[in-house]
Amino acid sequence: MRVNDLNWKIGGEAGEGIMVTGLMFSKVCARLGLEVYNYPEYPSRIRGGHNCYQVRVRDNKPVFAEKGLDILVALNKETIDLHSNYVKEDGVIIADSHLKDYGLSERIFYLPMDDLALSAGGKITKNNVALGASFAFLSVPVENVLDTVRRAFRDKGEKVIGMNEKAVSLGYDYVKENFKGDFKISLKPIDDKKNMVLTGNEAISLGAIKAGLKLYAAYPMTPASSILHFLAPLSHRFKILVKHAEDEISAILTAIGANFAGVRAMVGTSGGGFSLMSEALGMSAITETPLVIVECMRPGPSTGMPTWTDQGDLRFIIHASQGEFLRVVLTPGDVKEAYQLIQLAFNLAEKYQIPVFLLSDKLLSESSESVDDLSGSDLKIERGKILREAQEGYKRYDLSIEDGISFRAIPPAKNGLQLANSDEHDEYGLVSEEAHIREKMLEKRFKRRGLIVKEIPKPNLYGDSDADISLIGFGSVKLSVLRAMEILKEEGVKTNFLHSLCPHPFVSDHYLDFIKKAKRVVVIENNYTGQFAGIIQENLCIKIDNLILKDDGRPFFPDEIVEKIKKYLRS
Amino acid sequence: MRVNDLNWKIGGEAGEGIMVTGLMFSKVCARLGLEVYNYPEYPSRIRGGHNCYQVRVRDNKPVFAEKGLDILVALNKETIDLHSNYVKEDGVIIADSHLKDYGLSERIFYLPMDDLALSAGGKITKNNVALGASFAFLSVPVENVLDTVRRAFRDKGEKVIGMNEKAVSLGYDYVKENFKGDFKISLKPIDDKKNMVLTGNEAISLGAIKAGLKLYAAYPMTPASSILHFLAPLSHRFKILVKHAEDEISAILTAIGANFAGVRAMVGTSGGGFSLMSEALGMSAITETPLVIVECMRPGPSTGMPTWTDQGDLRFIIHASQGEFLRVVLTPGDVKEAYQLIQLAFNLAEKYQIPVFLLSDKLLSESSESVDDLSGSDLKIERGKILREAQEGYKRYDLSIEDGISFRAIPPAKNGLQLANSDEHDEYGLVSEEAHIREKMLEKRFKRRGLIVKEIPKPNLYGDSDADISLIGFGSVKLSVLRAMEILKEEGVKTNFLHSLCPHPFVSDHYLDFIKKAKRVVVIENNYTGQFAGIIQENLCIKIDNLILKDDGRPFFPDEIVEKIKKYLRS
Amino acid sequence: MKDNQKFNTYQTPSWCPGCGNFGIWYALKSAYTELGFDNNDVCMVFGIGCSGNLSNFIKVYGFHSIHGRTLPVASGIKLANHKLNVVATSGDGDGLGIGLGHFIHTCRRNIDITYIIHDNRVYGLTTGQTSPTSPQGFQSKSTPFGVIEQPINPLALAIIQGATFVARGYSGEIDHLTSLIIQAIKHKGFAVIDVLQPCVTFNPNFSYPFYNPRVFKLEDAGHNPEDFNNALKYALDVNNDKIPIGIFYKISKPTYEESSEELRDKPLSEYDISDISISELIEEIRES
Amino acid sequence: MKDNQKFNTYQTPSWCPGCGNFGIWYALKSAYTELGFDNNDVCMVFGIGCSGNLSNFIKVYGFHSIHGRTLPVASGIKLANHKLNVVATSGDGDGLGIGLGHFIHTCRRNIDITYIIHDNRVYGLTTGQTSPTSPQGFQSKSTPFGVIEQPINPLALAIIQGATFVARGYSGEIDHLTSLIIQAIKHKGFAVIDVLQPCVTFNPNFSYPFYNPRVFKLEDAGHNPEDFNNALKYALDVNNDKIPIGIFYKISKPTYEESSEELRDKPLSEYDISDISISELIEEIRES
Ligand SMILES: Cc1ncc(C[n+]2csc(CCOP(=O)(O)OP(=O)(O)O)c2C)c(N)n1
Ligand SMILES: Cc1ncc(C[n+]2csc(CCOP(=O)(O)OP(=O)(O)O)c2C)c(N)n1
Ligand code: SF4
Ligand code: SF4
Ligand SMILES: [Mg+2]
Ligand SMILES: [Mg+2]
Repeated sequence: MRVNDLNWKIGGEAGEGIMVTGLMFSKVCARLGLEVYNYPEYPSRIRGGHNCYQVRVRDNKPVFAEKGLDILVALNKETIDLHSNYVKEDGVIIADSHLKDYGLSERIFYLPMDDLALSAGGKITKNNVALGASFAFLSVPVENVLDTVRRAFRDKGEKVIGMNEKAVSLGYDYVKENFKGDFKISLKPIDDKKNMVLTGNEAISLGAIKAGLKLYAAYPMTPASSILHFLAPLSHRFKILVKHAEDEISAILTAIGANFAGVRAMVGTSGGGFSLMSEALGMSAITETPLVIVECMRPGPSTGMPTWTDQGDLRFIIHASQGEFLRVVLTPGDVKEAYQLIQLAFNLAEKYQIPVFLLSDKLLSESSESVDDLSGSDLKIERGKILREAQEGYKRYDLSIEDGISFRAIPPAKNGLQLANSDEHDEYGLVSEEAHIREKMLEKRFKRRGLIVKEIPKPNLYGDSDADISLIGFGSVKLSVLRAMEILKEEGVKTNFLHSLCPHPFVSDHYLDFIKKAKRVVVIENNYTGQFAGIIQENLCIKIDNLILKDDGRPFFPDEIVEKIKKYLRS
Repeated sequence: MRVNDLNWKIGGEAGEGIMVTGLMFSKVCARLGLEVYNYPEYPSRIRGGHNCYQVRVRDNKPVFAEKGLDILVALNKETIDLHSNYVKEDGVIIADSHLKDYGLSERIFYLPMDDLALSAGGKITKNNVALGASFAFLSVPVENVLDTVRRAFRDKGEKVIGMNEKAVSLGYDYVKENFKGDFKISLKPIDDKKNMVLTGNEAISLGAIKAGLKLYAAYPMTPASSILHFLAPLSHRFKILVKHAEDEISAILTAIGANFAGVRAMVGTSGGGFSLMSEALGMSAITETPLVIVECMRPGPSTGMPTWTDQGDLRFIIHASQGEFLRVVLTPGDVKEAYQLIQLAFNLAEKYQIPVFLLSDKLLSESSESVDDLSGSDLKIERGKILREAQEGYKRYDLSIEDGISFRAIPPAKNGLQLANSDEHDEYGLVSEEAHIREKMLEKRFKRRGLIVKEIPKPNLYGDSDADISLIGFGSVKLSVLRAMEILKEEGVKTNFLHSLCPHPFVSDHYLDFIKKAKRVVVIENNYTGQFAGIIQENLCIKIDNLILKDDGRPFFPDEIVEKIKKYLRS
Repeated sequence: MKDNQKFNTYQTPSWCPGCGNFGIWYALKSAYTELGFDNNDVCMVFGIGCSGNLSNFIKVYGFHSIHGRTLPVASGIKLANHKLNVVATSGDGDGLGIGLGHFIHTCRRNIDITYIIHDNRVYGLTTGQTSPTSPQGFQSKSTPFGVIEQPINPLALAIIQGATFVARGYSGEIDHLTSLIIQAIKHKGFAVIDVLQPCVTFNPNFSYPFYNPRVFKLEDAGHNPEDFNNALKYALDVNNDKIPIGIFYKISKPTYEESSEELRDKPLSEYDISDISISELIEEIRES
Repeated sequence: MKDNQKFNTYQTPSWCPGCGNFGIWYALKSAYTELGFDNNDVCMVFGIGCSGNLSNFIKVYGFHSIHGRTLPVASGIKLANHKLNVVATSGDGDGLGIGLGHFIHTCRRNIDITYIIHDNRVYGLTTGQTSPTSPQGFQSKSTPFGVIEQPINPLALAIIQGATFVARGYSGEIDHLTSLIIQAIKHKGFAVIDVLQPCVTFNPNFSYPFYNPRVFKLEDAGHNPEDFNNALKYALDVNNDKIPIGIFYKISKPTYEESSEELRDKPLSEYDISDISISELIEEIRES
C-alpha cells in the first residue's frame, strides 16, 4: 500500500470541462494537506482538440508531473490512445462505459459515466461522476469530495450543487460496489495542514496586488491572459485600473504613462505581444520610468504553439529594443517564487528606474501547485527616489548624483517640472545631441548596475556538494529537476543544481564557484539553442559541453531528466 | 606642397544648404579621379541646428574623415567655435566677412560671401561663392567647379545655373585676387579616372535594384529614409513598387506577402521601426518566406539621437522576435561592400528561405565615398528552390528533403497549394501541435545552418601578419580602422584587422586562428557594451580583454584609434 | 454543395458546434464554386483567432498571418501579383482592435482585395474577452463590470475612408452571404463584408435568436448602394432594432493597382530578374 | 502675451521661420495663461516629429513619447491621476498614420484628454514624405508620382467614433485657436482639435496664402455643435473651397474616468501602497 503518492490524469475533448475537474481533484487533495502539482494540456482552439489534466500528489515537495500514471480517467477514446501506455502495471484506467466497444486492455475499469450523470440530473455532471469514482479508489471519504464540489459550484445555486453532489456520490458508490480488485494507493490527510492551489499567474497577480499595483494594461494572449482574468474582477476591490487595451503597444505605453504619473503599473503578455512592446521598452529606459513586464513564454517563432510551453524568449527579452540599456530579468521556478519575485520586480523597477521583467512560461503560468502560506514571501515596498514635492532647482536627470539615480518628481509636484524625453536629453530632459552630454547620460543610466547586482537574488543551490553531475537552469525547469534529483538520489546518483532566478544581468560570481567545483556541468533548458548556456559562456568564457534541451512544447518530465543524466554518467 | 591630401569642412546653420555644397565639393574632387570620403553631421530638426559636412580627399583608399582640417568654410560663427580648434597650423578658415566683428584668429580668410552672392544674383548662391573660393586655394581650374555646379542645377533652368556659375567664379576670383599667403595643398587630376560619389544607402538601393527588387515597403526613418527617396523616383523605370506604408508593421508584412507571391521584396528602417517589425520577423521564419531587411542603426535607446551613428542594435537584430530561428546578419564596411552584400542578402534569403539583414548605420548609410566602378561586385542571381509549377503530391514543408530546404511553389501554381502558417504546422502548412512534428519542423528550419555558414562571407584580413595589435570589428568601423592602421604603420606600429562582414551566424573558424595567433586582441565597436566582443566570447570562450568603444553618436576618427592603440602598446 | 468538397482540407473544423464560422466557411466555398474557381484561383490571408483557424479547413493558397495583420500581407500578395484573387479574413479583435489602423489605411487605398470580418463581437480564441465591436456594458473576462467604450463601427469607417464596396452579411443567411462574397470578389476595389457571426460559446446573447428576427435585406428595402449619404445613415444607425444586411455602398473608382504605373504591363511576379541592367543608371549618377 | 513667458524653456524653437508650429505654440501658452495655469497645472504628451519638438519649448510637465504613441501615454497618465490636465499633441503622420488605431480607440473611450493634431499634411521632421492627410496626387519624396490614397478625415472619424469635442483650428488664427484650446481643456471628455498647420518648407502649397482666404468660422455660420448630422456633413465636405474652423461637434457624455468605479474615491496615484493586505483574498481562495 502506497500512501500519498499518486499520479492522476484525466483526458477528454476540449470543452468537456477537463480543466475544472482536474482542478477540483487537486483541491480535494490539497485540502487533505497534501502537496499537488497540476499540469494541464490543451490545444489552441475552443473545441474539438484533446485536453488533459494531470495531478501529481505527494506528501512533500518537490512535486511535479511525472509520466507514469496511477489513475487515468478517460472521457474519450483518444485519451486511452494517447496516455494508456503510461499507466503503470498496478494502475487503473477509469473509462466511460461506451468505450467498451473498442475492446481495450484489462486494466480498465468501466464506469457508466453518462448513465450515472443522467441519473444525477444531467450529462453535464459526467466529470463529477469520474471525480467521485477516482476518490473511491483512493479511500478518501466522499465527504471531502463533496465539500470541494460544493465550493466549486457555490455561486451556481442549490440545484446545480445538488446535481453535482449526487454525481460524485454515484460515481463513488459505483466503484465501491463494483471494483473487485484492490487498489494499492490511498490518500491520507496530513494533520493541521490545508493547502490552497495556485497557478503561477495567480501568484504573479497576487504578488502584484500586494506590491501595490494600481494599473494593469494588457491585451489578451495565452499564456498571460489569466493574469488579466484574475485581476479584472478585483479591480474595484483593490482600486486597480485594469485595462484591456487595443493592442500591446498601447498597453505598455499606458503603463509607462501611469508609472510616470506615480503609480505602480504593469503589463503582461507573451512573446508575440512583447515583440510589439519592444519599441516602448527602450522609452521606459531612456526616460528612466519604472516598468514591470510579465512575459509568459510559449513556443515560437511567431504564433507557434500558443498553448504549450517553452523557454525560448530569454535572449530576446535581454536584447529587445534598439540601443543599449539596463534591465533585469527575474525567472521564478515555482509559484512561491513567482509571488515573491513579482514584488521584487516592482521594488527594483522603482528603485533603479528601469524596466524589470518577470519571465514565466506556460508551464509556470498555467500549472498549479499546492501552497500553504504566502505571507512569508512578502517583501517590503521600496519605492526608491520618488518625490511628491520638489525643491527649486530640481533637475530630473541630475548628473551630479553619485549613483546615477536621480529623483523622480511626480506631477503635479511644484518645482518638479521635467520632460520625460525619448530623445537623448540634458538634466532637465530637454533634447541634447552634444557628445559629452550623451556620454554622461549613458553612463548615468548604466552606473546603477553596480547597485543592482548586489540586490538581485542569488541562484539557489540544491543537492549534494560532492555531486557527480552539476545542473544549471533557470525558471520553470526547477521543480522537474528537483524531483529528478530525488529519484536519482534514490538510485545512488549524486547531483546538485544551481537554479537561476535572474539570468540577467548575469553576475559571474553567482555561478563561477559552482561551475569551477563541478565534476561535470549540465545546463538544462526548455529551448532549442541553449540560450542560458550561451549567456554563461559569454560571461565566464567557460565552455558548456553538456546541454539537456527540449523544445517540443512539452516540459521536461523528471523521468526524462533522470534518463539523460544517467546517459551522461555512462558516457 | 602637398598634393591630393586634403581635409575640407563646411559648417553653417541647418537649412543653409551645407549638405548640397559639401557634396558638390566632393564631386569636383571625385571627377578629378581622386578618392573622397564625405561625412555629414546634422541635428534632428529642419532648421536652427548646426550642420557640417566634411570631405576628406586623397590619392588612394583608404579614405575617411579625419579630425585635423586643412580648410574650414564657416558660414556662421558656431562653425568657428566648434571646429576652428581642429584647423591645422597651415590650414585656413574661409569665413563670411560678417564674422569679422568677432575678432577671430589670424588664419581666417574673410570672404564677402553675401556681397558676392548678391552680385551673382541672390543670397541663395552664397554657398557656391564659398565653393569657388575653396577650389581657388587648391589650384583646381575653375572650369572643373563650374562643370559640377552646372550638373547639380541641371534641372533648375538656365537662369539658376547662370547665377550659381557666377557665384562660383566670383568666389574663385576673389581668392585669387585677395589671398596673399601661399596655400600648401593642391589637387591634381589622376589620369583616366573619374569617380562617382555614393552613399551607403545609394549603394544598397542600387544593389537591390540589380538584385531584382520588385517591392520596397518602408516607413520613413532616419537614417534609412534615403533608400526610400532613392528608390521611389525609379519605381516606374525599374518596375519596383515602392510603398510608403502606414507604419513599419505594415511595411514588413507587405514585404513578406510579396515574397510569398514570388517577388523579391525588401524593407528598410532604423532600430525603432525595426522594433515594430520584430513580431513579423518570426513569421517570415516559421513560414520560411524569404525576406531582406535593411536596418540602419542610430544611437538608442528609443528615439535617442536620430541623426547620429551607432552600432548598438547588433544583439537586438540577432535575437529579435519570440522563439528561435535562423537569420543572417550582413555588415558591410563600405559602399562597395554594401552594394555587394545587399545582393548576397537576396540570394541567401531566397536560397535558404530565411530573413536576412543588411545591418548598416548612419555613418555608412549617409556618408558618401568615391567609387570607380560597381560592376565587378555584381553577384549572380540565385533564387533557390522556387517553383512556378508544382507536381501533384507537392508538399510545401516536405520533411523528407535532406537539407531541410523544401520547394517554394508560387501562387497560382497548380498543385502548389500550401498554407504559409504562423502556427507550427505539418508538411502542408496546416496547424499541428504534435510533439514529433514540432521537433521535425524545428530541426528542418535549423538544418540549413550547415549550408549557410559555408556561404556567408569570411571576414577580411587587413594588415601585417606579425602585428603587435590585432583588431576585430564589424561593419562601418572598417574605413576608419584601415586609415588608422596606415597612420600607425607610418609610425612603425604593426597592426592587423579582421573585419567581419557577417557577425551572425558566427562561424568560429573564421576568427579562431586570427585570435589565437594574435599578440593582443582589441575589439572595436561603435557602442557602449561591446556586443560583438560578447558574441566572440560566447562562441569561442576566449576572453576579450581589450575593447575600444565609443557611443556618443560620432564615429571613430582614425586619430582616436591611433591614440588608443598607442596607449595599449604603452600599457 | 457537393462540389464544394474540393475546398476541404484533411482537417475537420474545430469550431464549437453552432459557431457562426461554419456559415462563413460554407459561404466561401460556395462562392468559389459558383465563381468556377479552382483551388489555386484564390489566395486567402487569415488572422489569428477562431476566424483564423479557417485557414486549416479551406483548400486554397493560404497565408495564416499574425494577429491583426491580414491586410498588409494580403496587400503585399496583391501588389506582387495583381492577377491573383485575394480574399482576406479577420476576426473583430484581429481586424478592428489591434489591426484597426491597417483596416482604415487599406480602405484609403482601394486595393482590389475582398475583406471578410468575422464579427462575433468577442474574442473567441482567447476564451472570451471584450472586442471592439462588443456593445457598451458587455461583461466579459476582461470587462467583468461592463465595457465602457463605444463600439467600433466598421461599415461607417469603411464608407467614409474610401472602401468602394461595403456590405454586411450574416452567417445565419448562407445563400445571401455567398452572394455578397461573389459580388465582393467580382468588385474591382477594396470590398469589405462585416459578417454577423454568432459565437455561441462566449457571446450567446448575440446568437441566432438575437439576429434572426432582426436582420433585413437592404436590397428589399430599396436601398441604392451608390447613395453615399443613405449608406452612411444605415451604417450609423446602430441603435435600431432592425439590422440591415446586404450592400450598403458600392461605387466604382480606380484601384491602387490601376493607379500604379509600375503594374501596368504585367504583375511584378512575372518579370524575369535574372539579368537586370543598371549600368545606364550608374552612368547617370556618375554624370550628375 | 507677456505672461506667457513663464511657459518658455531655455531652448529657442528650432522650427523653420514661418512654420505653423509657432502659432500652435503661442496659442497653447496663451490658453494656459488665460486658464490661469501654473507650469505644473498641465501635463503634456508629445509625439515624434516637428510637432513633437514642441516638447522642448514649453515649460510644463512633459512626456516626449515615441512616434505615433502620444495617446496611450497620455491615457496612462490620466488614468493614474485623473486630476491632472492632460494635453496631448501629435503630427499628422504621428497621430493619423502610424498612430491611427490609438486615435480611434481613444475616441471610443471619451477619456478626458485634449488632443491637438499639428496637421501640416506632410512628414516634416523626416524631410518631406507624404502623410495620411496629404491630398491625392501630392508629390513628395516618398510619392514622386503623386499620392494614390484618399486622405484620412480625422474629424469625421472622431465624430463617428465617440469623441465628444471635435474641432478644427488654424495656426494662422491664433486667438481663435487659443479659444478652442481653452474650450477643449474645459470640456470633460476626449477633445480633438485638428489644426491646419502650414509647413512652409515641405508643403508650401498648403500654407497661409492657401488657407487665409478659405477658412471661415463655424460659429459665424450658425452651426450648432450638438447637431451630429450637420457636424458630420461639415467634416465630410472636403472638396469645398471653403474650410470651416471652429467646433464641429460637442456633446456631454460620461468620461472613461467617470465610468471607472476604481477611480471614484480619488486618483490612483494618491493611494498609499505601503501596506496592502491581501490576506482576506488569500483566505477566500483557500476556501474556494
Ligand atoms: C500580438 C498578439 N497578441 C495577442 C494574441 C492572442 N490572440 C489570439 S486570437 C486573439 C483574439 C481573438 O479575437 P478575434 O480577433 O475577435 O477572433 P475570434 O477568435 O473571435 O474569431 C488574441 C488576442 C496574438 N496571437 N498576437
Ligand atoms: C517607429 C518610428 N518610425 C519612424 C520614425 C521617424 N519619424 C520621425 S518623425 C516622423 C514623421 C513626422 O511627420 P508628422 O508626424 O506628420 O510630424 P511633423 O514632422 O510633420 O510635425 C517619422 C516618420 C520614428 N521616429 N519612429
Ligand atoms: S469560441 Fe465562439 S467563435 Fe470560437 S469556435 Fe467557439 S463559437 Fe466559434
Ligand atoms: S519642416 Fe515644416 S513643420 Fe517642420 S519646422 Fe519646418 S516648416 Fe515647420
Ligand atoms: Mg471575435
Ligand atoms: Mg506632419
